[in-house]
Amino acid sequence: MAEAPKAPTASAEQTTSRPKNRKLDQWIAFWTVPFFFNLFGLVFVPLSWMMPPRSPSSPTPHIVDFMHSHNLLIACVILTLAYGLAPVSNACYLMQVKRMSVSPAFRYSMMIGAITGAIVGMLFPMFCFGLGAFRPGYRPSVLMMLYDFGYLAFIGSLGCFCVMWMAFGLAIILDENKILPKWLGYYTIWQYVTELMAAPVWIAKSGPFAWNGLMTFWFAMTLYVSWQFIVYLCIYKAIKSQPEAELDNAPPEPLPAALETTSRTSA
Amino acid sequence: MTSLIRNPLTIVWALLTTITIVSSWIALEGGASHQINTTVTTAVLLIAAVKAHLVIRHFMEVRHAPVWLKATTSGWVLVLFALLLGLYFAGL
Amino acid sequence: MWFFVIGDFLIFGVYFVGYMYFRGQNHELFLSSQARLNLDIGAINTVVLLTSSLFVALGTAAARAGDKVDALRRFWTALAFGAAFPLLKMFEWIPEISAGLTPGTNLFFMYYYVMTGMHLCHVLLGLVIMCFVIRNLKAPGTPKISFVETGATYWHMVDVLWLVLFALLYLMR
Amino acid sequence: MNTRGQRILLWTAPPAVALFVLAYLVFPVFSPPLSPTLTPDQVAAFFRGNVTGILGVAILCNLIACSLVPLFAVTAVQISRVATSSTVLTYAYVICVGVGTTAFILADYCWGMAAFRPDRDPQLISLLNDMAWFFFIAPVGTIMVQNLCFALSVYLDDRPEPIFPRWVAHFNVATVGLLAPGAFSILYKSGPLAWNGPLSFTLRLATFAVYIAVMFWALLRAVKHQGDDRVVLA
Repeated sequence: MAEAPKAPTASAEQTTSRPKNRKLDQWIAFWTVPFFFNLFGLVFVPLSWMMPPRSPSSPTPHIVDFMHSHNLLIACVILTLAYGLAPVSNACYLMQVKRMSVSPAFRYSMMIGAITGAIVGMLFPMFCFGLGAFRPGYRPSVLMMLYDFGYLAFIGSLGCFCVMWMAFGLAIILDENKILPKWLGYYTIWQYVTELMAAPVWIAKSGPFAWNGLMTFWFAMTLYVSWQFIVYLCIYKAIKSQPEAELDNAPPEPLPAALETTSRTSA
Repeated sequence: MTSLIRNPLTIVWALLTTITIVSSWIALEGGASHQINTTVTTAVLLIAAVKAHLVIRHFMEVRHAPVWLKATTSGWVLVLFALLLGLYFAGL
Repeated sequence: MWFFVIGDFLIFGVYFVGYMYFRGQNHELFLSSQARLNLDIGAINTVVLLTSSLFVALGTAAARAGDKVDALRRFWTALAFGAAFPLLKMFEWIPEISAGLTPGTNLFFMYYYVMTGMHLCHVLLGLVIMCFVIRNLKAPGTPKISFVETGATYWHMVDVLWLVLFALLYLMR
Repeated sequence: MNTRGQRILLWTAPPAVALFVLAYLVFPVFSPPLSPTLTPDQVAAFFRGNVTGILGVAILCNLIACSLVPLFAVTAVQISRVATSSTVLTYAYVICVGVGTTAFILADYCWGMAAFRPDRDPQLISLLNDMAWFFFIAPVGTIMVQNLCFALSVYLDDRPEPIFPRWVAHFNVATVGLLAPGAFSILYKSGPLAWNGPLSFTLRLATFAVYIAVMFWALLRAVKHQGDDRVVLA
């Protein structure tokens, strides 16, 4: 974006005073993200108490009781209605990666990671929890399996998110257009490395490496939530500072510049 | 070749290797029975702290770095090892 | 890169402190499990990494002085030592795993495999970075010293982390 | 840019729809839809009695599960054409399609799995059947967002001759409202919201059928008028 002529930025100043907001689509997509994450948090914590995760070694009657709680069904309904917003939040990241000077392969990797991640990390565990509560007649052994399946799929779904955040982090680091700050790329890399550290949840049934453990859940979650928050702020700044001339619907005057940048960013 | 041997980096390396061997020897001799041994633990942890500090200072060239970096890295070594030793003794 | 290094120090720091905390809860388990580790390979690996770090430091100094031939030779040596580390690690892990010592055995071995595994990932990434440093030095024209320094810093960080791991997992009683 | 490719992809939709209609009509589970109140033993007995039909449709659906994807892909291209500031809506649309299609495939798998070994423990057959219905009826979230993305792009289209007529956007918003009750099938075992009820089952499938038909027509029209208009690639 460095070579973009000065004229468009000047006209961008003028256009911002006009009532029409050219970035409306991006802003709408962006503001669904906090809505979604808040809803997500509310459903998981105070509504269903799915999170913080229950112990993998809790006694069978506790698990059966939990799997029968009606709130799990309500949580399931809210999430099935809202989980479509997760793709929108991912689309916001993708949009910024698209503006970077990196190959489209990065955003395609992220896109595929987002698709697989939404299924195994969200839809599937959600239904595992919902099924137990839906039909109370299941045997405890079946409920235990659903319980394990739900938590392991939710916390142990590593590969899809890893490839997604790896592509995101690398794209930020390799980018020459300075869309997002470089340190965010490094932060992303720690974030996904600690996410990888959740692998022991498949082995440990108690202690710091179980799925409710200090290391695999709390530590990873602290990093993740703070990371998500910071990424979110950075995306906000990135959308805000995107010059009008660079938009796909840029006003016709600086069209040559806009065309040139588009062809470069999607090379 | 002599310049390599007299190089301060090589001297640091020789020191690091020596104390590595010393700390292994301490663990082998003093800790052979695999019982709690505060002397061994204190010694090997302090040696590890010294080694970490040496690598950071000399190999990572923090010696010539700005003050904030010096402070952060030294602070990390200090706080980490203080916590480790503190937790070790607290858990006895 | 320093942002990354300090962050990594902090993350590993949390793991170290967590290890010490849980060790304090069950000293006997940790001590008896420790007895089954291979201290020899651990010590050799420490020296290997230290030596590799030395050559990286020497290579960086040579690159800075403009001596590309020396720098290359030293980085190749460092790479060779660095590559020995994962190999030795395999010689350590494979007998242990075949003896039934897996992350599921107990908390000590969980920590052992998670922390050494995480460190091994850093080593492998470091080796890749070192290859790029060598390519940078081989390219005609003046090499990018800042990139050489960044790679070197990363490699030394891997070294520092191993020094702490070695003391915590193999040596302390 | 030539739009022949897009037209070819679009015309793969009618045969796909025909196959889906065929699958729907011959699927024993759907005529009438299995009631959620059946006990595990009744469900197992039903699967034992209808192995051929269920397996046949499960295999067919396994083959054609993704056959509507080209239609959605052309939609994504047309969303990109609408001059919004970015392709954020296209991305969201594509991810939603991927997620939604996978949910359908999982539903199909569960039914197929239940019929594959119908002498399995009735509890497990019933579990697979429940899960299949969950995946089939409930996950409306992605298609809702998908249609909203499309509608939003149409609303934001400020060219003098919009790519899509406005009412297509209104229609898409309406489908969101009509599909939403499906999610509540998780809560009820009888009544209109249960998975075999008129709101969750009949309305949802009818809406979807009309939606595909309308989108097919609208896309054909949009592609026809595209001419040499270039698309910003996602």
